[in-house]
Amino acid sequence: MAYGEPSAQEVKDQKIYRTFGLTDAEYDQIVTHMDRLPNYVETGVFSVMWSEHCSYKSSRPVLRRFPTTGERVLQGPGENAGIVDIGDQLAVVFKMESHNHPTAIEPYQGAATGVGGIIRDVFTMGARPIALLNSLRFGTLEDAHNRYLFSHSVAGIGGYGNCIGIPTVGGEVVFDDRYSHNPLVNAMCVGVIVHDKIAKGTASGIGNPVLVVGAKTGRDGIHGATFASTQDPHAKERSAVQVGDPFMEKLLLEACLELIDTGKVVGIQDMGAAGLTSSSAEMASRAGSGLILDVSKVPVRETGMSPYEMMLSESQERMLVVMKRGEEDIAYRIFEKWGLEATVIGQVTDDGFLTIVDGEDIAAKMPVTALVDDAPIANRPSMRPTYLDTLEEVIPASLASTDLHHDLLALLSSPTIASKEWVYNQYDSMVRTETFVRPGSDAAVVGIPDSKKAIALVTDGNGRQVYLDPYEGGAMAVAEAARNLVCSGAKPLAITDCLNYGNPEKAEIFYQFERSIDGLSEACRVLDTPVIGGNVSLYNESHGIDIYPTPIVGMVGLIENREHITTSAVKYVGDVLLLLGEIQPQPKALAGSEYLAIKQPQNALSYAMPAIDLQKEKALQDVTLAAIQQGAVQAAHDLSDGGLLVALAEMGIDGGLGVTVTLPDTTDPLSLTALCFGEQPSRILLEVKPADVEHVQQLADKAGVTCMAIAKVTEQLHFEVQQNTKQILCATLEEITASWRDSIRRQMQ
Amino acid sequence: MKVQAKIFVTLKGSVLDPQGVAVTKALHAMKYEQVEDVRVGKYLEVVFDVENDSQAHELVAKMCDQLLTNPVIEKYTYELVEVLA
Amino acid sequence: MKVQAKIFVTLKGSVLDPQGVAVTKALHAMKYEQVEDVRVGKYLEVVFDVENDSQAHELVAKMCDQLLTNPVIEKYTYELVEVLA
Amino acid sequence: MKAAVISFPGSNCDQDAIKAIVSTMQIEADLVWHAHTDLSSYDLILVPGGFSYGDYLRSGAIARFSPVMEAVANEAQRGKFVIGICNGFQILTEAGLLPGALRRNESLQFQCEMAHLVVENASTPFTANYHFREEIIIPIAHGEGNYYADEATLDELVQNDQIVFRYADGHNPNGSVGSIAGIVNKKGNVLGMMPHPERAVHTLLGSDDGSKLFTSMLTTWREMHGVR
Ligand SMILES: Nc1ncnc2c1ncn2[C@@H]1O[C@H](COP(=O)(O)OP(=O)(O)O)[C@@H](O)[C@H]1O
Ligand SMILES: [Mg+2]
Repeated sequence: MAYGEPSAQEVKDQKIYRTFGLTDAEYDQIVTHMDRLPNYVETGVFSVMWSEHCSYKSSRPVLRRFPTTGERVLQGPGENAGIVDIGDQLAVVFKMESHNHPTAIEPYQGAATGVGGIIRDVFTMGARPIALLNSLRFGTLEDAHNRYLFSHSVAGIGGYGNCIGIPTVGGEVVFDDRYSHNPLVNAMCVGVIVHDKIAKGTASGIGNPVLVVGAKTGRDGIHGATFASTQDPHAKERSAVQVGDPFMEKLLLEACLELIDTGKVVGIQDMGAAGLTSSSAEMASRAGSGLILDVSKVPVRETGMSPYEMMLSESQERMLVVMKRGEEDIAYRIFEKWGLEATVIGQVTDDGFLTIVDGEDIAAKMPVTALVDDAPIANRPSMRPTYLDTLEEVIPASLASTDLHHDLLALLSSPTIASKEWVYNQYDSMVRTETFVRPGSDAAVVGIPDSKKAIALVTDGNGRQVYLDPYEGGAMAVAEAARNLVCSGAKPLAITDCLNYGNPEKAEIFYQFERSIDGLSEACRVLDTPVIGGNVSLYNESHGIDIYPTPIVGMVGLIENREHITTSAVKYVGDVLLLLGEIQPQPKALAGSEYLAIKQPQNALSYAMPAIDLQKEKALQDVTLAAIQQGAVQAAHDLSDGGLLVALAEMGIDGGLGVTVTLPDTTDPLSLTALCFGEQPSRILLEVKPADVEHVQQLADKAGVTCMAIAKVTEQLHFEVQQNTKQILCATLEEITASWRDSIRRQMQ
Repeated sequence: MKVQAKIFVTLKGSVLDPQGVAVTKALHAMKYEQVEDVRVGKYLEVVFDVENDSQAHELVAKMCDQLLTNPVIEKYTYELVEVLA
Repeated sequence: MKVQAKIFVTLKGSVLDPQGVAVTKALHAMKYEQVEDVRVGKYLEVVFDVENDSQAHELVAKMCDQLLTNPVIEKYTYELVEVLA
Repeated sequence: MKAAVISFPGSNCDQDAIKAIVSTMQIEADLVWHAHTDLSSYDLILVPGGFSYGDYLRSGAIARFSPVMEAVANEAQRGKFVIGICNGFQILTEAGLLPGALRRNESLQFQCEMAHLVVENASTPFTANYHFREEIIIPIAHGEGNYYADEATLDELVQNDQIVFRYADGHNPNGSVGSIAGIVNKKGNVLGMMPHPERAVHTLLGSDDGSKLFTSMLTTWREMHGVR
C-alpha cells in the first residue's frame, strides 16, 4: 500500500484486473490458483504472464503441429533460441522475433530494440552472434508516413547492429499498403557455439544466487493501461517505447560470454517482454523450482519505483543469471572489467513459488506453475474466409502483356523487386570479415571461424500468397527459403519462424493462421527442415484492416566446403543458362504475382494461385545442390517475385554481362505473359559452362526434373529476348540496371 | 516578421539517455567529479516568416509535433527571437 | 550551489549542415513554405556543483573545449540556471 | 616486427585487424586493452574501427581520453607506425594526431559498400607496395566519414603530400573535401583512413587489395631496420 496501489479487495470489487487485460474468467482462475485474492502486484504479474505475448494463448495449440525434431536438432522450441548441429562439435543457434508494434510508434527505436532483443536471445544460449537478418513490410513509398517508417526502421536496425559489430547480412523488404498502419519488423540473429558450451534458461539448485546484470532498471515500457496512468506523476515523462543502447549490449554480450565460459553459470536468460517477471518465472518453470527476489536490490536509474514497476519494467540490455552458490565473485569481477553491474537480488528455492519481496515486505507470492504452465489457452474459433471461395480460377486474356519491355522495366523498378541496396548499404554487412556472400544474392553466406564450413542464411515470406491460399502460401514460404539456400550451395538444415497475423479473435484470421501453419509444417517435413524456434505476433490490425497473413521463415543451411559457395551473378560470356522446373507455367501462375499487382492492382487478389508440389520442389533442390557440389554450376538463382525475365535480368545485372533469352513457343499472349512473369514456384536458373550442360541435364533427367537451356551469357551488354527467332524484347544492360538499382533511392529522395 | 525559433529537444525524463550516461561517465573519468548528470538532446534553429507572435507559436508547435520531434519519447521547449533585418 | 548548464552546440557557419538542409527540405515538402532555414545541432543539459558563478563559467568552458565539442567544426553557447533544492 | 591492436569498449573491428595482420604480415599481433599505458614494445599500433563508447556524443570523442591514447601519442612521436582505421581515424583526429575532423556523411546515412580508391602517395610506409595512382577497391562502413579541414589545412596537406588515398573520380561516398579517404601526419608515420583495408585481404571477401597496405609496412620496417 506504500505505493498507493489498490488493495486486493479493490482489485476485485472495482474489476481493476480488466484494465490489465484480464477477463473475469481469467481473474477467477487466478483466485483459484492462488487460493486467495491476488493483490495489485500479483494481478499485474499474472496479467502479463497470461497475455497473448507471453503465454501464446491463441497460438500454442496450433504451434504443436510443427515438426520440431531431427537428427541435427540439439535444441528445439522452448528455449531462448534453437540450436542445430553442424558437425565437428560446432552448432548454430538462431531465432527470429517481431517488433512490429513498437516500430509503428517509434520506428528507429522500435526496430533497434527488436534487433537488441534477438541478439540477447542468441548469446544467452552461450553462442557468439555472427549474423543478423531482417524481414520488413511497409506500405508503399508514395506515402510520406510510410517513407518515414521505412527509413527510420532501417536506420534503427543498422544503428544497433552496426554499433554492436554483428554484420547484417540479409533479409527482405516488401511494400504493400496492407502494411501501411502495421509495418512488420522481424529480426533474426544467428550465432555459433561449441556443443559443450551451451547455456540454458533454467533456475535450478536451491540456494543458488540470482543476479541481475547489465543496464539499470527504469520505468521503460510499463504499459499505461492501468489505474495509475491518470494519477501517475511520472506519466508525462514515460514512454511505451524503449530506447536501445547498443554500446551497453556490446559490453553485456562480451561479459556474458566470458561468464558462461567459466562454467559457473547455472542458467541465464535475457529480460525481454515483461522483463523480470517473465524471465524469472520462465527460468523457475523450466527447472521446476521457485525463486525469491528482492526488488529493492535491483539497480535503478530512477527513484521511487514500486515493486509493480520493477517487475514489469522493460528496460533493455539486462539479463537474469543464476550462478553456482559461492561463485558470485566471478560475476562481479567479469562485469566490473566490462564496466557493468552485476547484483545478487535473490536465490533459488524449492517451494515452487515466485516470491517478490521489497526489503522487509512481501510484495507478491505466486505459484510458478500457475504463472507459466497453467496459463489459459484460448480456443479460438476458426472459419474458412468466404473470399477464398470467390477467387477466380481463370485469368482473363485481357491481362496479357502488350508491351514486354515496358512491363519488365516496371517490374524491375517496383520497390518490392528493385535492388535493396538503399537498405542494406546502411548495414555493416562485412564486420567480422567472414561474410563471403553479402546481401544481394539469393542467400547470405557467412564463414564459421577456424573451419572450412560456412552457413547460408535467408528469410522469406509472401503475405499475398498466404492470403490467397493459406496452406499453399505457407508451404511456398518454406520452399522458397530452402530454394534460396540451395542456390547458394547450402543444404537446408532448419527454420525459425515469425508468424505475423491480424486479429486472432476473428475466426477468418484464425483460419489463415491455422491453415498456413499446416502448410509450413508440411513443407518442413518434406524438405527436412524442422522448426527449432520462433515467435508469434498477432493483432496486426488497425482501422479494421488486418495485414496479410505473413509468416516469415528464417532458414539456415550448411556449406561443408567453401568452394561450393554460389551466387546469382552470371560469370562468363558464352555460358548457358538452364531453367530447371516447370518450363511453361499455366496462366494461373500470374495469380498473386507482382506482374498482376502492377498491371491491375484492383484485381491483385482476385485469382486463385497454382499449388506447389513439394515432392517436385525437393527433387529440384536435390538436383541443384548435386550439380553445385559437383562443380558444374557457375551461378544459380531461384525464380520468385517477377518470374523468369526478372530473374534472368537480375543475374545479368549482378554479373554486369548481357543475356540473350530464347523462349519456347507459346500459343497466345497470355501464355507468353505467364512464361515471362508468372510466379510458378519450384524453378531455378543455373549458369553452366557449355561443356557441363549435358551433365546437368542428365542429373535433372534422372531426378525427373524438367530442364531446358533458356539463355546465353553474352559480351554485348544487352538484355534480349527471342522467340521463334524473332526478337520480342531488347533493352540495354544500362537501362535495366538503372530501373532496378535506383528505384528505391529515387523514391526516398 | 522574421523569427528565429530555438528549439530544444530532449528525451522524456523516464526514457533512457545512453548518450547522457556515456558523457557523464567520461566526464567523471576525466576528473570532472562535480558533474552530476548529463542529458543529450537536439538543438534546432529554425528561421521563418510569420505575421505575428501567435502565428509563430502555433507554427513551431505544429512543426515540432509533426516532424521535428517524436512525442512518444521526446519533449521540447523553445524560445522565439525576432530577427531584425 | 547546484547549476544546470544548457549548452547549444552547432556546426560553425563555414561548415555545411546537411541535416539542416534535409530538415528544411522535409518542411517544405510538408508545405511549411514560410520556413527559410534550419540548423541542427546538439543540446546538452549538464548539472553540477560549484561554489559560485565564475567557477560555473570556467567549468563549462573547460568541458566544452575538451570534450563536449570539437572546435575544428563546432561552436557553442550556453546558459546557466541555478537548480534550487 | 610486433603489432598492437587497441581495443576500446565498443571497438568491433579489433579481431578483424588482428586476423588481417597475422595473415598478411605473419607477425605477432596483440590485443591491447585501452587501459594500458605502455606501448613501447610495439612497432605498429593499429587503432581499429567500431563504435568506441557507442560513438555517443561524437565518434572518437570519448575514446580519445582513454589512458592508452597518451602512449599512442608517445610512440607516434618516436616514429612508430600508427594507423587508425574508420573509428580509429576519428579517434586520431579527435586526439589531434591528425588534422581535420570527420563529419556525418552527406547522405546522413551509414554507408557500407565497396569503395574505389586511388593511391595518391605511394611512398609512405603504408603504401610502399602500391603504385602511384593505383586504383584499389576497399570497403567502407561508416556514418561519419565525411572528412573536413579548413582551407589552410588542406593547402598544407597537399603541399606536404599528406593525402594518401582519395575516392576515385565520381565515387565520393560521403562528401569529404577533396574526396579525401586517408591522410598521414607531417612526419608520415601516422595514417588515418576511413576505408577498411583489413576487410579486403582475401578474394572470398570481395577484394584483397588491402593486403598490400599491411605488407608495405613490413617492407618498410625491414628496410628501416636492415632486416630481410
Ligand atoms: N512460431 C513459433 N514456432 C515455433 N516455436 C515458437 C514459435 N513462437 C514461439 N516459439 C517458441 O516459444 C518460446 C517462447 O517464445 P518467445 O516468447 O518469443 O521467446 P522470448 O521469451 O525469448 O521472447 C521460444 O522457445 C520460441 O522458440
Ligand atoms: Mg528470450
